[in-house]
Amino acid sequence: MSGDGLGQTVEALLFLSPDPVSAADLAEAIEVEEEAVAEAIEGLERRLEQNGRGVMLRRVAGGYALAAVPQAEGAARRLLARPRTPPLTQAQAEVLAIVAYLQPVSRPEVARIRGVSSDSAVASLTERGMIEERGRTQFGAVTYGTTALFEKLFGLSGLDALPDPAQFDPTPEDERELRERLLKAGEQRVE
Amino acid sequence: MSGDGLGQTVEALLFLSPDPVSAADLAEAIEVEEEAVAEAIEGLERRLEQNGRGVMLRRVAGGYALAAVPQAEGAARRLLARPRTPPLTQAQAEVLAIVAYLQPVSRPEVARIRGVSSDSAVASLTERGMIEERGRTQFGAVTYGTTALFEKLFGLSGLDALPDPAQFDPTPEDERELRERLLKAGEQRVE
Amino acid sequence: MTSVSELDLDLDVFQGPFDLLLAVLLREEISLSEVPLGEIVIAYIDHLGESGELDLEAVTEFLVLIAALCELKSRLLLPSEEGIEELGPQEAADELLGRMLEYRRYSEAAAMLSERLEREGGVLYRSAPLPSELRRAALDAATKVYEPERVGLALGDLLTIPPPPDTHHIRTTVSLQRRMSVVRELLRARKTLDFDEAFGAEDRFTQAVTLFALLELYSRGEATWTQKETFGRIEVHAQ
Repeated sequence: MSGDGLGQTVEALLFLSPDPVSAADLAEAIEVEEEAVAEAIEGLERRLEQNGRGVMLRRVAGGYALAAVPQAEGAARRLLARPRTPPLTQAQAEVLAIVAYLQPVSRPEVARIRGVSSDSAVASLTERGMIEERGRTQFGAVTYGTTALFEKLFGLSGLDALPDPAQFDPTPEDERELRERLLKAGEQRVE
Repeated sequence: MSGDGLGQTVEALLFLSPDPVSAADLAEAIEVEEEAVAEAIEGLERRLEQNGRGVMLRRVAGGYALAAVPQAEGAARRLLARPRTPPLTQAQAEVLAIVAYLQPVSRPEVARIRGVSSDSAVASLTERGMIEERGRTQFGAVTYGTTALFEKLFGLSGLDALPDPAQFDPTPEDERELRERLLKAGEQRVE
Repeated sequence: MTSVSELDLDLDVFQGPFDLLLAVLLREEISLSEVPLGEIVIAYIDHLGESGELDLEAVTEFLVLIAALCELKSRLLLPSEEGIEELGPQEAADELLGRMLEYRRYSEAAAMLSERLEREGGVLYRSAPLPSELRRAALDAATKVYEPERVGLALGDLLTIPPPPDTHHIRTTVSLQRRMSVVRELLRARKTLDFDEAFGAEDRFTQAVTLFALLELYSRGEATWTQKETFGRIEVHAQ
C-alpha cells in the first residue's frame, strides 16, 4: 500500500471508530508494520493542519482519534443539541485528582486526604464515567481508577501525560510559613 | 465567516453528525445563508477528492453525509466488525434494562426513571449497537429500542425471552404497570 | 470570617482560640486525650452559623485539622501492640503539616483538572453507530457474552424505592418531590408556563423550593427555562 493510500485508510478507520485506536491496532487491521502507521499518522496530522480542515488529529487515551475543530463548537451544539460536559464541583475535582494520581485508591484513603467523606462525589464521578471500580484492598475496601473516557474528556494521551504533582507543592518559603503559623500561637503562650 | 472558515465548519458538522444533514439545517446552525452553505459543500467535496482523503462526501436523501472511502473497507472490517463487549457499568446496565423492558422509550423518560441524565450511557450503548433510535414521541424526543445485536450478546431468542421482571421485583405484590412503577420510583430518587 | 483562627473555644480544659489549642497540644501542655473533639466541631458549626458565610477553603482547613486531631487522639486511646509511640511536639507538627501539604497538592491538582475540562469541553468527537455493513458483520460475529440476569437485576434496582433521606433535623414545610410533581402537572397541561404567573402568589420559601425543583427537572432533562433579562420573566418549557 502506498504511503498516501495508507494515510487515507488510517483516516477512514479513525473516522469510523467510536473509540481512540492505538497504532498497534491500526497496524494489525491494515496489515502493515506499526512504524508505517506511525509515519502515516504524522503525515495525516500535518495535512489536516495545513489544509485548514474541519477535523484534527488528537492523541488521547492511549490512541488516536479525530475531533472537530474547536471553532465549529457553537454551530455543532446548535445542530446536534449536545450539551457541554457540566463542570466538576469542587468535591468532584478533588476526588478525581486524588484518584488520577494515586490509582488504584480506596474511598477511605480519599477521605483521609480530603478530611471529609467523599461518597457522593465518588458516586457522581462513577455515574459520569470518569472513574470506575478497580478491585479491593487487602481489607476489602473497593479501589478506584480513572477510565479511558476520563483521558478522552481531559485530552490526555495517557496517564503519564498528567503534570507532575510535585509542581503543585508550595515553595519552601510557603512551607516554612505554614509551619511557623502552626507553632506561632504556642510561642506567644510561652511569653 | 470567511469562505474557508465556512468550509471548515461545514466539514466539522458533517463529521460530527451521525445522520445526513440538509443544507437548510447546516445554514441554520452556522447562521449563514443556504447558498453560502451549498457553495462551501461543493468546495469541500472537491478538496476531499483532490487531497486523497480518507472520507468522502455523499449526497443522500435528507442531505449530506461524510463516509469512509471504500478502499478502507477490508481494514475497517478487521478493526470494527466484531462487537465491542467491555463489562457493562451500572449506568449502562440500568439504561439497557429500561430500554429493553419498556421499548420504545424516550431519553427524558430514561432520565426520569434513573434520576440523573443518562446521555453518556445512551451514547455508548448506541455506539456499540446494543440500542438504536426508533422514532420520536409526539413532542419530538427521540425514542430507543434494543437491537438484534443486543439479543445475540445476551443469548436471547427474542425480547419475550427476557427474564421475567417479577423474579427481580422487590415488591412483586404491586400490580401497577411496570412503566408507571419505574417512573414512580424514579421520582423518589432525588440526588 | 469563617477562618479557624477566629474560632474561640470554651471547653473545660481550655479556653481560647482554636489556633492556640493546636499549639498547646503540639507542645503537650494539655493531653489530647482530655480534649473533647466533638465539642470543638459543634463550636465550629455554631461559629459558621453566626458568621453566616461559608469560606470553603477555611472550612476545609478546619476539617483537615480536626481529622488529624481525631487520628492522633485515636492513636493515643488505642495503643498499638508495640505500645504507644509518643509523638514529640515537633513530630506532631510535622505530621499535621504533612497532612495540610498533601491536601493542598490535590486541591491544586483539582483546579488544574477543572480548568482542563473547561478547555477540552470545546473539543467534540464523533458519536455514531457503525455503518450498516459493519454492523451486519458485527452481528454475525456476535456470541453470548452477557447474562440476561444483569438487566433483570438492574431493573430490580430501579424498582426499589430508595429510603427517604434522613431529614429529621430539618423542619420541612415544603417538599421538593411535591414541588416537582406540581411543576410536572402544570407542564403536562400546557407546554410552557410563566414562573411568576404560576407561583408568584406562593410564599418565598415555596418559591425557592420550586426553583430548586426546576433545577432538578432540568438535570433530569424534563424541563428547561429562559429568562431574557435579569429579574425578567422566567418561562419554563417542557422538554
